[in-house]
Amino acid sequence: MKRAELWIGLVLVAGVVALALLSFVWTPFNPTGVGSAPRLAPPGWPHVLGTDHMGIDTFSRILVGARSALYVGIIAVGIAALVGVPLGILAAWLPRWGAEGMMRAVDVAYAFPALLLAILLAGVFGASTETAMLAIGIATIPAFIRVTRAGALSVLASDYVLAARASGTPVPVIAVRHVLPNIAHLVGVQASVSFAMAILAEAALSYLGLGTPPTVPSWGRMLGDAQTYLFSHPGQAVWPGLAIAGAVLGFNLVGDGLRDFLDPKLQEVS
Amino acid sequence: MTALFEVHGLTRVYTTGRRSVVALEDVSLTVEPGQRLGIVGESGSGKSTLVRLMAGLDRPTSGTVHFGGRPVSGVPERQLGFLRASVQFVFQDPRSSLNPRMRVGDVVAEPLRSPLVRRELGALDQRRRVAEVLDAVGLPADAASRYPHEFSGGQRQRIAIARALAPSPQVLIADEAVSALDVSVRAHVLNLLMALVDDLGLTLLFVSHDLAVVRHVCPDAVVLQGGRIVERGPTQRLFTAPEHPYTARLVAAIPTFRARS
Amino acid sequence: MLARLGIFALSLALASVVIFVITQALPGDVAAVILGHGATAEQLAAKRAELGTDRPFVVQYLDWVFGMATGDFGRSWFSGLPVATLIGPRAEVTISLVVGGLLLALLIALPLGAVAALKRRQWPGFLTSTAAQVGMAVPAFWAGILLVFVFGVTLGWLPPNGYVPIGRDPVAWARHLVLPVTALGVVQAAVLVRYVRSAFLEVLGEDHYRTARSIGWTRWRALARHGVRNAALSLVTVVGLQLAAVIVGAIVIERVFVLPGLGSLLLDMVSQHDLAVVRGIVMLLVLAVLAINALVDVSYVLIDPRLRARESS
Amino acid sequence: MAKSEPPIGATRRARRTIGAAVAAMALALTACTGGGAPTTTPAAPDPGATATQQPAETRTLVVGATAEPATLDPTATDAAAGTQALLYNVFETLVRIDAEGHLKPLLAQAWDVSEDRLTYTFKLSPNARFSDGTPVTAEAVAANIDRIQNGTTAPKLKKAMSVVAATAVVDPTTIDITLTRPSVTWLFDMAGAAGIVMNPAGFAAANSETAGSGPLTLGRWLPGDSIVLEKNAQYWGTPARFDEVTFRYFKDPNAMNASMLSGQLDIISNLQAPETLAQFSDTSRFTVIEGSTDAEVTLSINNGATPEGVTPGTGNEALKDVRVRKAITMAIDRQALLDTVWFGKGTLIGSMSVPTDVWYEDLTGTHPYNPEEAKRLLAEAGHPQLTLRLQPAALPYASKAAQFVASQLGAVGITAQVEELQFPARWVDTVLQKADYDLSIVAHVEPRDVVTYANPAYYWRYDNPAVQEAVARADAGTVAEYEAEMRTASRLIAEDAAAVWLFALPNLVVTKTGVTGVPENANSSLAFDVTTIAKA
Amino acid sequence: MTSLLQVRDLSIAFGRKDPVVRGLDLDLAAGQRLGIIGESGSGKTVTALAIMGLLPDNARVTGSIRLDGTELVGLSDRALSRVRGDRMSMIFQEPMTALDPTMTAGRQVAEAFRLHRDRDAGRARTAVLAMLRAVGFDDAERVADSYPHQLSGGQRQRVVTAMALVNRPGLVICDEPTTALDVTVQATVLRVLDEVLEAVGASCLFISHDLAVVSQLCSDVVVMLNGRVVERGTAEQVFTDPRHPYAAGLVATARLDLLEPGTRLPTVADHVRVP
Repeated sequence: MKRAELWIGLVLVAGVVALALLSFVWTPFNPTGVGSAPRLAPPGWPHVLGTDHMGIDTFSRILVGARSALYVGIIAVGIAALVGVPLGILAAWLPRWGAEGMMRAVDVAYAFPALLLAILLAGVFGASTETAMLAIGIATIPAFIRVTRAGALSVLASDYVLAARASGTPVPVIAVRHVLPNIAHLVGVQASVSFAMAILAEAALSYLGLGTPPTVPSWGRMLGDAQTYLFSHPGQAVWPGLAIAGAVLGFNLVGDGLRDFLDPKLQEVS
Repeated sequence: MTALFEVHGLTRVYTTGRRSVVALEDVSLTVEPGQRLGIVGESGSGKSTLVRLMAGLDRPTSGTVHFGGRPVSGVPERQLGFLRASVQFVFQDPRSSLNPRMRVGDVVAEPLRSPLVRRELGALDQRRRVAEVLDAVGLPADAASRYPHEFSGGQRQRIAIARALAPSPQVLIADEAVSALDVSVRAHVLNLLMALVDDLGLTLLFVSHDLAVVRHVCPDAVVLQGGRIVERGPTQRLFTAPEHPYTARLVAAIPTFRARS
Repeated sequence: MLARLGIFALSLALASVVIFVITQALPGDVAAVILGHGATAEQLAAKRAELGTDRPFVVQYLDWVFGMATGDFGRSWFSGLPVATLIGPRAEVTISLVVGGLLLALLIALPLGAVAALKRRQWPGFLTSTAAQVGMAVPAFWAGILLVFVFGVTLGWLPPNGYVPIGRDPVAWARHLVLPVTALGVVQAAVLVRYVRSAFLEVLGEDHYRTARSIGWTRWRALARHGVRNAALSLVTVVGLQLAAVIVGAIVIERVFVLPGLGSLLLDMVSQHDLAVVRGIVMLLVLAVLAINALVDVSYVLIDPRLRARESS
Repeated sequence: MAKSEPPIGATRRARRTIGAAVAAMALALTACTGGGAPTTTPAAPDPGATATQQPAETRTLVVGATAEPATLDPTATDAAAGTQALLYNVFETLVRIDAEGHLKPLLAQAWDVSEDRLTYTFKLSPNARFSDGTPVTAEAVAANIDRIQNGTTAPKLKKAMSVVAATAVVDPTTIDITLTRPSVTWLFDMAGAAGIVMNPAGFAAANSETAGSGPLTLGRWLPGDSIVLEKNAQYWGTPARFDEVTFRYFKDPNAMNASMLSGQLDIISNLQAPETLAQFSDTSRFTVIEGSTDAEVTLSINNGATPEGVTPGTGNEALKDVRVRKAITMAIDRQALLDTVWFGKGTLIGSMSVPTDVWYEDLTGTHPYNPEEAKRLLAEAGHPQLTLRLQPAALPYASKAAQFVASQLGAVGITAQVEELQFPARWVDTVLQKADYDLSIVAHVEPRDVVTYANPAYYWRYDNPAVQEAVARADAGTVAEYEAEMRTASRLIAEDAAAVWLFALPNLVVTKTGVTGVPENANSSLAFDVTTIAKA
Repeated sequence: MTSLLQVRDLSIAFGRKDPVVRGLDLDLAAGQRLGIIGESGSGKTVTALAIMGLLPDNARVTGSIRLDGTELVGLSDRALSRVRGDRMSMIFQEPMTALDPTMTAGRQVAEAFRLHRDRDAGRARTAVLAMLRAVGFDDAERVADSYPHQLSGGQRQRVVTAMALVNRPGLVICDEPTTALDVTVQATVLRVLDEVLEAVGASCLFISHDLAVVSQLCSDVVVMLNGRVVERGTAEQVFTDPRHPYAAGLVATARLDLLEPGTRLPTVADHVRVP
């Protein structure tokens, strides 16, 4: 059952990546072109998934939307990982009082979920994709600090680290040669789950009008716009909704699959 | 000639919050070059703390450790090169003593790559040295390119020994090195250890809770209880005529073979 | 105990500084925004004096913090109303939504999580895990809108939005909260199921669970008698962490169901640039999260006797 | 909604933060909400019940709206939201504007103008009373005028009242107001927020309590959510038809539609999503009214003038060239834009005036849609390729229009970088105050706002002496001269392409069947006057 | 003699992997104590768990296990749970985690008693205190009211023993009960186990890798290798004259006391061509 989760997840994620790459090269119609096409058209030919309220081809926008979904995810998770992982290792290495102080800060940070931060930042720098990603990234740092510190603590307690210290291997080398490779899978799991959270957060932000500007096709924005026509043209909300759900499901399944796959303790439980 | 290790009044106290635990209390001992000394005690007796302090991996609360006449405790890591090159460890749990994500060749070569050790040993062909020590512990040369999880518990312990031998140390500290192994495998590893110590003239500190094994491996031994040395002397005498009541109880507790009806 | 109080106060102070700095950094002169176009210099100066935004940064911060300590969250820059009276009536809305959502989530997640853990290899376990995965993938506001569309408008069983205070008409209060609490609760349940499952899996792996089964308890009874309390420890932690997410989830749900809670007020105030109110709301939300997490730690001691020993010694 | 994700498999973590003392504080906070929590849905009939059936005792009216006021004092800020609910319902003015845009008596029974059109004499109706019973006297009117001129009121109202030289109380029911120069617009302004006669006793708490003389008084205000007005029992005029009138504010147009469809609302004052009109096609339950408003949706151009005393704007230099502005106008197919952005509802306009203005002239023909000509003009002006910042207000019509404009400008070689600005705060700060923009899109709801083109300090930074003279002559002249000069001004700015006037927002009103008397056009006083509304 | 426990042709495999136990036969008479010796991976623990019915649900068990005439293989979890703790019970290897940390020791022992014998709390308390005294606690009340983290490893193992024996089961299975304990503590726990088993008259399956410990408690012994029994007989016979080479190797390496210190240790390989 575990393998199935991982495979379905990988297929979905691969799908999203494929859509994104394809969008660089080709889209059936101009994704931002307000054309002469009929508005709010149902799926058919040539508009495979129909058109939106501006007469723009939905399928093209979904393609380009995949690109911005990955863009949001990569930058947000990137920020969180690049800041969170080193801090996590530091927290594991610090003596008791040092780690205590840092973990208190992490607790406070947890009280600032991504959306709250995004609302504040949108007020400061104006609503844009960048503020959304910055907010989501910063809000995800505590999760990476926690995961990394837990993993690093168990590695630092191992005999092979003691052996390394016994032969005088310097601390930074221990961190790179021993700690990082052995917590990589934990960080990988956290990254894929945070990726899913980032996509969801961007959708929520766009709904609140704090996410991406109108000209940049994003699934969250499409869902927000479609929501106005939910009663008159419910079909509009189906495609962006499915795209978001699919991508988020994909990344979560990969995260779960990786965790179960790599966590021996979970396997032989009676 | 001067003793290899000189330990005077070594004390180590661990404090968490308001409560503190005395792990080691006023321990003094000397270790001569080439000596095979058993350090016996039950869990919580302080034996592991003692050897870690002697190897400069932990700071004592009070007391001093000297190695080859040079001070170890309280000396900054940068200046411990002499100790790092000549004192090596073999630990208890084969599953945790090797980095699962490093090839065996790199694991064994790690001490050679440490800057402190390299300054002491000077240039040497690491690849050749790794092959040498792997052969010395009875493992095929191609083991270097494989990963630890491809080996059995006994083989992994051999790799740990190979790592310890790589910088050709003077002292080998075996901290419960065979306690986690099956009986059949334990014999092989002990034989290997004893043979290497003889051939290379190493000084051996053999830490164990199993008095029977210590009796077989080490001519002399010290008995630790609650962080203090309660008795020391030739292991054989400790068995036949223990002076301290705790040692007597320890010897008596070893299950002996007796046929039941 | 004293150490904990100190740490909590420290966390709170840290949070207040962060909030003040962020809201203070908002560009644009508030007086200009309020008075609008063509305000003369001295009119702007008079407005700034009235709002106190011309005072140095630290003085404003201290004035705000000490004010809060005495329950005075300052005054709204636009309407002049004290922030406390603005926030007061709305707290009931957000609390009803958050508590309702969290309770519903736990009500769904605990049994499903247990099933997902115990029947891990059979179809019920697989089904629950997949349902949880899908539940998490659906954006909460989309779920909310669908609920409004189906139950609010098409079937007309429940009011599509709006709020009636519990004091005024408990039945109407309940009817207005059914859809929003469901939207918030179901999505949170999907997240919690995965934690309940891994908490119970951890317990199933414990030796004392096996001991319980060896003295004659069936799988379910052993889990109930010995599993739940031990799992509670990690679950309580998760509830503490998840609370912040539920509060934020409430902000979106308040927008979809037009509930006059702290979330929708926060959104309005940010777009109106009324920082005094924004600061007050965010501080309150952060205070609630820190307080609940502190309660979580206290409950640790109640559940796990080992900690009780360390606390008292 | 971001579900912030704690670590996978949260292991047991012994954390040390205090609990008991804090728990008390958290509970105390919830205790203080004991006070009456907000009611957004008045005791309206159960939505299930049919819309027309009316509970006997309280006769209520529920109006759905979108822009809610930040303060209860309509004179405090520029925002038009304040007047929508309160003007004519709670606060009254000497004279009022009716649905057709004509001035009608209110607090003043009659008024006449001196020969030199400098002095106006108002006869107050003797039985006019404030809501607390005290009579509306000439002194009160004078006090209000003084407050507008010198109190902390919105600069726009101060400017409108700056033309008043002096006020003279002849007797308790008669007041003479002399102007520094004749001004037609002044009397129209007196019918709006500037002319509000507030009970002087209520000046201090104007922000949070209302002290007016209208048929309704303030019941409950839940900022950001709803305003409930109650019947003023001793109203001096014909009493209000309703015991309770509620204005409910919706950020999300979809939610407003849902409330209307489920019977919670009687009226949607301004439908923000014309495409959803189809949902109210069931004439047995709803009636749809399509009128017009004064709101001109403009693609504002930063013309780059830098009058002293105002922070200089950062408009692109190219925009100073009229050929570039003409090219921009010709690049946009305004009919297609209206059809796409606002579902074809609303009226095309060629200048800053709407059909209901008395001086209106159809100028939609100036610089018609002609992309080739636009490209030629751009090349001639030396800007074949041009990059401009387009910063619309983050409102439904503006962001959709921006998307459309950006794509059509792209066709003629102008790259538009779109960044939405949260409305009102960031748009006011960036565009209105600092003119830190090239192009922007927003609707201008104030009536007769062609005069803004005569003020170089206004955010379009447009300095055209000919327009300034025409507007000045209009204000000083007779009503006939006023109309002629305003028409000239409109024509001048159209030819000079000072901006691109996209369309005038329609007044889309949806009412429950049986609700009558809702004015078709949102009149220029920006008030949603409930006194004319009846409910069967 | 009718045997209390009869295991015939028992095979156990997990998922699609090859079987861990193959065609195992065992007999245990009432009151008899049988030692099962084997190294890690020999299948000794899996066999014990199979008898108790505590294997994970992806285990495939074939063959027959009859306890006092009742066939256990194929029995439902509900039916098996009535037998467990009443007619057979088990003591595990790791005392530090065997007890529920959130419940007092006394209450956990009482649970076993009240589940199968008598629900009354008063009588349960008396039985528990009696049992705790029987396993060597002279301060039974204090131990009953303390939480597991307040007891040492040896004390916890004796509490688990009390729990296993309070209902006087016919069969007690011990899976390396003293391996995790210090030598001195191991001696006392073994002595207590011996006395209590004698008093209750229960038969015992004692699993260990330590031949000396098995010789202390068991009259008969089997040696397991790769899921099969390779040697069977009285303790006396197997420890002095083992027939199977693997068994001989094991005995040789275990008898350190017969060796000259410092000499090469005999290894299993000496007796066995590598299997």
